[in-house]
Amino acid sequence: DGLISIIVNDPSNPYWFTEGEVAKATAEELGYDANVAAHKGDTNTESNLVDTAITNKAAAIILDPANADGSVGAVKKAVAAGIPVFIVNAEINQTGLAKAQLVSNNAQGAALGAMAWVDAMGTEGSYVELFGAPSDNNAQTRSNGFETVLSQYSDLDKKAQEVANWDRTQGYTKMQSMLQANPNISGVISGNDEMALGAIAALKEAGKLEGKIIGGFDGSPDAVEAVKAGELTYTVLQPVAIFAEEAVRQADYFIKNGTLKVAEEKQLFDCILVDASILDIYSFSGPFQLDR
Amino acid sequence: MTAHQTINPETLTTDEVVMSARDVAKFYGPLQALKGVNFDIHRGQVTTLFGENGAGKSTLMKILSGIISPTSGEILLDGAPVRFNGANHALAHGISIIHQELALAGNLNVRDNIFMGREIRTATGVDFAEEERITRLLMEELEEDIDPLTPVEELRLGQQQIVEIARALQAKSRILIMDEPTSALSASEVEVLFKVINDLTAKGVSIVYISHHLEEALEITDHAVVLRDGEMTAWAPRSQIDIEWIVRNMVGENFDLGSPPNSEMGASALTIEDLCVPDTSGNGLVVDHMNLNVRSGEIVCIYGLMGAGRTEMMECAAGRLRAQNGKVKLLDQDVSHLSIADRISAGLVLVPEDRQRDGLVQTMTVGHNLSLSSIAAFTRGLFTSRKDERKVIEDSIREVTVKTESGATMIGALSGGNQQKVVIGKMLATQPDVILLDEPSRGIDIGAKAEVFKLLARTAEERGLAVLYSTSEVGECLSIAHRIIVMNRGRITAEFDHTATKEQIMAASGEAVHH
Amino acid sequence: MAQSTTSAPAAGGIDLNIGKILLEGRAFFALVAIVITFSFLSPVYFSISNFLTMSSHVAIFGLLAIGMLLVILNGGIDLSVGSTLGLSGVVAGYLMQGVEIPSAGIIMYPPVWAVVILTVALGAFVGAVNGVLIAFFKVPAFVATLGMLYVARGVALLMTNGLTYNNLGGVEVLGNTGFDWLGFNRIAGVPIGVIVLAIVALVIGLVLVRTAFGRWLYASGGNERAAELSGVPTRGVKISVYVLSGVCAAIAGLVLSSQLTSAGPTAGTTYELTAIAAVVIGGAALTGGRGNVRGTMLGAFVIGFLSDGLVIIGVSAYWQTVFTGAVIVLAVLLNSLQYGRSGR
Amino acid sequence: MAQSTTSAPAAGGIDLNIGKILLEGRAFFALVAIVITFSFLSPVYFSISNFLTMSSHVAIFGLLAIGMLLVILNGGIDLSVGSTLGLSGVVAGYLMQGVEIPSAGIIMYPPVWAVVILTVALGAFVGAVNGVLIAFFKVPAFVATLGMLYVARGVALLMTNGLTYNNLGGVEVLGNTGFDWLGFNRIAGVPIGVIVLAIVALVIGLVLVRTAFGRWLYASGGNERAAELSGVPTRGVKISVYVLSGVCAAIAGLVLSSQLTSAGPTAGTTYELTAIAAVVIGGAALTGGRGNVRGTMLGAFVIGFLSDGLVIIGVSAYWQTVFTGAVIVLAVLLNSLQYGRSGR
Ligand SMILES: Nc1ncnc2c1ncn2[C@@H]1O[C@H](COP(=O)(O)OP(=O)(O)OP(=O)(O)O)[C@@H](O)[C@H]1O
Ligand SMILES: Nc1ncnc2c1ncn2[C@@H]1O[C@H](COP(=O)(O)OP(=O)(O)OP(=O)(O)O)[C@@H](O)[C@H]1O
Ligand SMILES: O[C@@H]1[C@H](O)[C@H](O)CO[C@H]1O
Ligand SMILES: [Mg+2]
Ligand SMILES: [Mg+2]
Repeated sequence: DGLISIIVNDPSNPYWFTEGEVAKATAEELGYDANVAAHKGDTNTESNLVDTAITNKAAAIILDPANADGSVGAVKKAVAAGIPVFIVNAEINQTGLAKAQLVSNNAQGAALGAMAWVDAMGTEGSYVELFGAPSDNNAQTRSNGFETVLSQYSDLDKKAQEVANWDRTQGYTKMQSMLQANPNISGVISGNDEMALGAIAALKEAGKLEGKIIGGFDGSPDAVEAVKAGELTYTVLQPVAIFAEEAVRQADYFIKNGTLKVAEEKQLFDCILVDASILDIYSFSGPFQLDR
Repeated sequence: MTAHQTINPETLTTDEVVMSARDVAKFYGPLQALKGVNFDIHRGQVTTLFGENGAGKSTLMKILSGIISPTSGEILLDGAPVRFNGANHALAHGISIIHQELALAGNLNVRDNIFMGREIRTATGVDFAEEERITRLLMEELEEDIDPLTPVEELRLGQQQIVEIARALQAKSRILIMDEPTSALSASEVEVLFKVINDLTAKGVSIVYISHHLEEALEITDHAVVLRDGEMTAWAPRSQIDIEWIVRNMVGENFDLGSPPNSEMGASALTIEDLCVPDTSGNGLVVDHMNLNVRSGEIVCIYGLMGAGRTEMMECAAGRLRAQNGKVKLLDQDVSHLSIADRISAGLVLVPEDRQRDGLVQTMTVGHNLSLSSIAAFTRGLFTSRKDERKVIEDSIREVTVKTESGATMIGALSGGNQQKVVIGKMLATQPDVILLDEPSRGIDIGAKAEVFKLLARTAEERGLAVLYSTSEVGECLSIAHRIIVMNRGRITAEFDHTATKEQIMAASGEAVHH
Repeated sequence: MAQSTTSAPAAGGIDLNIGKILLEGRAFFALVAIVITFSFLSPVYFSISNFLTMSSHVAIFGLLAIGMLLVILNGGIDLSVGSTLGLSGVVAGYLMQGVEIPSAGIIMYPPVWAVVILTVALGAFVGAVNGVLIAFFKVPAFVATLGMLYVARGVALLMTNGLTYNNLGGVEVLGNTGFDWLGFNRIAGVPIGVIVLAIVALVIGLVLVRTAFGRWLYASGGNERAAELSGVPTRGVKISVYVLSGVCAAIAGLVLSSQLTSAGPTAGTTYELTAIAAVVIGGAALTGGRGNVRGTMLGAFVIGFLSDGLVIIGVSAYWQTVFTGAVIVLAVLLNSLQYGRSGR
Repeated sequence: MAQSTTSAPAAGGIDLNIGKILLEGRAFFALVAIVITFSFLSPVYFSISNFLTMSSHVAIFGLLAIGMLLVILNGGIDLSVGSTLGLSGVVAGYLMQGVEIPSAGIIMYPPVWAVVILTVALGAFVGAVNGVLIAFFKVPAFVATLGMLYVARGVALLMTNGLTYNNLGGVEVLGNTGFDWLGFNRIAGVPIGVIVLAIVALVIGLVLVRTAFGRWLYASGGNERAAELSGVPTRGVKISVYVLSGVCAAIAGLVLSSQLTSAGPTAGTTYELTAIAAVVIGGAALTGGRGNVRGTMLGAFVIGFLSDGLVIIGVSAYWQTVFTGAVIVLAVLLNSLQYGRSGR
C-alpha cells in the first residue's frame, strides 16, 4: 500500500547501489511499492526526481542528498507537498525539514580509521591523502577527522593531497603522479575505498605495494577482499545497509502512526573498523553487511 | 615593363570615365596576381575583360567592388580617390557585382538570397511582402519562371546564376560588374541577359563583363581590355577588335580547337541501350529511352540545352545514378549492375561537370588527386610503393601537361584550367577504354580548352580511347568530334558528322538560332 | 504572405500551422508517442499538474537548447553552456550573499534585478569570449567552447571552493528579496520557469523569422562566404550567437538556482550534450543553416517528457540511460530518413 | 617529387623529419614548453621514470585519440569512445570471471587471448553499429554516437549492476592467467600500455600514408562526392573508421582494466572530450581530410604531460580544470593562426 520513492546518488558505485537495494527490499518487505532513482550528484536532477515523487503521490521519500546545501530546496518542496522525507548517508545543512537524517558517523569513522592507520604505521613516516568529491560534505568531514588524529604526530609528514572524486581510475593516475613526486612515502590514507583501490593498483604497478600502509573508507566488498589479500590495511565500514533499512522502517512507522519512531532528527550510526583481525572473527552476509 | 606605359586608355576614349583603377597591384602572399593595372569604366557602356584563367580578372573586379583591397595603387570614382571597406561600402557607392563562383545560400529561398544583407526594413522587421514583390518583378524581367519562395538549392545551376544576376540588378547600381555571368546559362537565357544589359546601358549604367565565351562577349562589348599574367596587354574599342585579336593578345598565339583525329575506329566500346533515368520528382524521365554507341578511337560530342539530360545520362552510365530501365555495356560486357569503382576498373570513367564539387579533393595535393583512382596500380602487396606512385604522378603531369611546380603542390593553388586537367589526368591514369566528360570546357580559358581537346584527340588516336563529351557551346562541337549528337528532353533528336554547321546543330537542339 | 516562407525547411518559426507540424517534425510524433505510452503505463502521467511539472524541468534544457540552436544554425557548436549555467548560478549566489567592498569596509547587497542583470551580463561575456576566439582567432568552435567548458567550471569551483551557496532568499531589510520568486512562483498556475522559456522561445522565434538578423544567421550558416559577399556582417552574427547562447545559459542558471534556492559550482555538468540532442532531435542540421525554434522546443520536450516518464513508471536508472540513447537515435533516424540528408 | 607531397598538412604520417615537426606542429612547441616549465618547477618531473609513468597515462587517451583521428579525418566524430571503453572493460571482466553455460551446467573460463579477441570484437561491433547508422541510415555522426554513448554505458551498468569486476588475475588451474600482464609488466622498462600505444600508432600511421585505405580516408574526408566518383568505396571507408575507433576504444579498455586489475562500468566517462581535444590540438581539422597520427600523439602527450605535471607540482584540482581548458584553446589558437583556417 503506497509508494516509497528512494533517491540515491549514483548506483554505479556499489555503496549507493547497496543503499538503494536494501531500502527497496525493506520497503517491499513492508508491503510498499518502491522506486529507486539516481540523481548522480546533480541537484537539478534531484529536484526533478522529487517532483516526480510528488506526482507519483509517494507516501515517503528516502533521499541520499546530492549536496548538503543544494538539496535543501528539493527537501522543502517535498515537505510542502506533504511528503515525509528521510535523509540517509549524507546530511543536509538545515534541520527541521526532514523527518530524520540517518548518516554514518563520519567524524567517528575517520578518527577510527586514522587511529588504526597510526597503529599500523607507527608515529613517523610520510604519506599522501586522497580526497573525495569536494561537493560532498563527507569528503571534508573525513579529511578533517584524519587531520585531527594525524596532526598529533609531528613526525608523520603529509607530502601531498589530491582530489580523486571518489573514483578508482582517478585514484590510480593521481597516485602514480604523487608517487613520482614522492617516491619514498610509506602510506596512503583515502577518503573512500574506490580511491584506495586505485592507489593500490598504482603502487602494485610501481612494485612498491610491499609494506605500505593504506587505509580505505566504506567497507565495500572489493575493499574487504583487498584487506583479506593483505593489500589494504583496513577499511572503515559504513553501516549503510543498516541505516538504509532503518530509514525505511522509520518511514513506515511514520506513515502508519503519524508520529516519529525516533525523536532526534540527526541519527548517527557509528562506523566499524574492518581489518584482518576482525575478518578472522566476523564474516559478511552481503555487501556492507557485517555479521556480528 | 607594364603595358599601361604603351597603351593609355585615356587618350583612346572620349567617353566619360566613371570609375578607374590606377596602377593597382595585388599580392596574395608571395604571388602577385595584379602587377600595376590601369582600367577604366565608361558611363553607359560595356567594357569586356578578357584573359586566361588566373590572369587576374576576378581579382581586379573584387578590388573594384570592395571585396578585397589592393596592395598598392588607387581607385578613382568620378575622378576622386576612394577606399572601400567591404562590399556594402562599394554598394553604397553604386557598385555591385555578380560573382563568378556563385555566392548563394542554398538553404534560403530566392527572395532571401536576393535581399540578404540588404533587407528592406520596416518598424517591425523585414518587409517580406515588398521583397517578394520585387523578386517577382526581377524574375519577370529575366524571363525566368522561378517562384520567389523556392529554396535556391532546388534550382538548377543556370537558374541559380539567374538569381545571382537578379540580386545584382536589384541593387540598381550605376556600375555593374559581371564576372562570368553566363557560364551555366542556355543560349536563350544569355539572350535575355543581353537584352537586360542593353536596357541598362541605355539608362546610363556602366557594365564590366567577363566571359570565356569570346564570340558571345563580342556581341555586347563596347570596349575590350585584355589582361595577361596580372598586366594589361591590350585595349581597344569594339570597332577595332575581332576574335583573332583577342586570342592573340590573351595568349600570344592563335588557337583552334582542333579537328577530328585520324584514329582507327575499333569495335563498339560503349553501348547504351534503352536507358531511362527518372527525374527528381520521380514522375517524368530526364533520360528517355536513349540508345547510343561509341566505338573505340571515336570521339562523340553531345550538344544540348540546359536540362537536356546530358549530365544524368553520363552519371547514370558511370554508376552514380540508378537507371530505371536499360543497359550500359562496355566492350560487350554488361556493366549496368556494377558500382562506380567496378566500372572504373572495367574501363569506364567519368569527368564530372562540377569539378569543385565532384572532381577534386581540395585537401589533397595535385599528385594525390592525380593518383586517386589508380592506387591499385602502385600497390605492392599491402602497401603502396612511393617510387611507383611518383612515376604514375609524373607521367600524368607530363601527359596532360599540368602547369604545376610539382605533384606536392596543393590542388587549390592551380588555375581552373589546370585543375580541370588534373581531373582528366586522374581518370586517364586508370587506362580506361571509355571516357565520359561532362562539359570539360566549363570555366576554362581558350588556351586551356584547346589543350584539353588536343589531349583528348591524341589519346583517342594513340590509345584507341572512346571519348564522349558534352558541351553547351556549338563551336566546341565542331572541333575534335567525329560525330555530334543532339539531345533534347532526354532523347536524341539528331546526329551529325563533323561537317555539320552550327545552325544545323542549334536548330536540332530546339534552340532559337539568334542573329 | 511573408508568413508562408516558413514552408522552407530553413525558415524558423513559431508558426503553429498543424499541417506543417505534422509534415515537418517527426519529433512531434515522437512526443505524441511518448505521451501516449506513458499515459497508458501510469495513471498519474496524463494530468495538467504533471505536464506543468515536467515542463518546468524542460525549461532548463529548453533555454540552453534555444541558445544552442542559434549557434548550430550558424554552423558552430557551444560545449560550454553547461559550465556557463553553473558559473552563472554561482555568481548570482555570490552576489546575493552581498559583495564586500574592502576599501569602503561595507557590504553591498545588490537588489534582485541588479543580480539578474549582472548574471546575464556575465553569460554574455563568456559567450563573447567564445565568439571572439571563433570569429577573430579562427579557433574551431568545438575547441574554443571545449576550453571554455573547463575554464568556466574551474572558475566556478575556485569561486566557491567547491561549496554551494544556499541562502538565495535575500533579507527583507537589505531589500534583496525575491530571488526565489523565479523558481517557486506560478502565474495562473504556470511555473515562472516555463513562462520564461515561452518568452525566450517566442522572442528568438520572432527574431529568426522576422528580422534581418534572423536572415543573416540562416544565410551565414548556409553559406558563410556568400553571406559575407552579400554584405552580411558575418563576424558580428557569429559573435552574437555565442553571446546569445551565453545569455540563455545564464538565464537557465538563474532559473535553476532559484528553483533549487541554491547555487552549486557543479550544476549543469554535461547539460551541453542534452541541449545539442534537443536541437538535433528537433530537426536542425549540425552543418548549419537549418532548424527552427519550434523543432528545438519539441526536441527538448521529447527528452524531458521521456526521462520524467521513465522515472514515474519506475524504470531503473540503467535502463533510463539505454532508453535515452535509443530515443535520440530513433528520433533523428526518422528525420534523416525523411530528408535523406547526411552530415556530421 | 610525389614524395614531398607529404609536406602538405593533409598528408598523414609517421615520418619523423625534425624540420617538418618544427614547422608543422605547434603542438610540439606546446609539449616542449610544458616539459621545460614543469622540469623547472619540480625536480622529479624530468626523469625517465616519470616520463614512462606519464606515458602510460597517455596510453589510454592516446589509443582513444587514434581511433578518433580516423573518424575525424573522415569528417565525422565519435562521442561513444569513452562508453565503449567502459563496456569493453566490463565485458573483459565478465569473461575473466568465467561464463556459465546453463544448458551444459558448466562454467567456461576462456583463456586471456580469447578474452582479448572477444573484447576487441565487441568494440568492433559497437563501432559497426555506429558506422551503419551513419553510412546507411544517414544519421549525423554526432547524434548516432551520442546515442551510443548512452546505450553502451547503460548496457555496461546493466551487465554489472553497477559493481566492479575485481579479480582479473585469473587462476593458474583454469589456464586464464596473464590478464594483468598488459597493465603491469614492462618490456625493457617500458610499460606494456605504452608499447601497445606505440604499435597501434605505428600501424595506423603506416596505414594512413602507405595504403590504399589511408588514401581513401583522406580523400573521402576531403570531398566525399569526388572520392566516390573516383572509385573510392566511401561507405566502406566510413564504416571501417567507426569500427577501428571501436577497436581502439576496446584496446584502451583492456589496457585500463588491466592497469587497474579491475573493470568498472563507469570507466572512461567523458574521455571522448579528451580524445577529441588531443586530435584537434594535434592539428586535425574537424571538417575532415586533414590531420595525422604524429600530431594526434603530440596532442595526447600535451594533455597528459600537462595534467600530470599539475598534479606533481601540487596545483589544486580547480586550477587544474582551468589550466586544461586554457591549454586546449592556446594550443589550437597557435595552430589556427598558422594555417589561418576556420572551421567548427
Ligand atoms: N584568395 C586567393 N589566395 C591566393 N591566390 C589567389 C587567390 N585568389 C586568386 N589567387 C590567384 O591569383 C591569380 C589571379 O586569379 P583570378 O581569380 O583573378 O583569375 P581570373 O583571371 O579570374 O581567372 P579565371 O578566368 O579562371 O576566373 C591566380 O594565380 C590565382 O591562383
Ligand atoms: N527548366 C527546368 N525546370 C525544372 N527542372 C529542370 C529544368 N531544367 C533542368 N531541370 C532539371 O535540372 C537537373 C539538371 O539539369 P542540367 O541542366 O544539369 O541537365 P543537363 O542536360 O546535364 O544540362 P547541362 O549539362 O548543360 O547543365 C535535371 O534533373 C533536370 O531535370
Ligand atoms: O559516503 C559515501 C561513500 O564514501 C562513497 O564511496 C562516496 O560518497 C560518499 O558520500
Ligand atoms: Mg575569375
Ligand atoms: Mg549538365
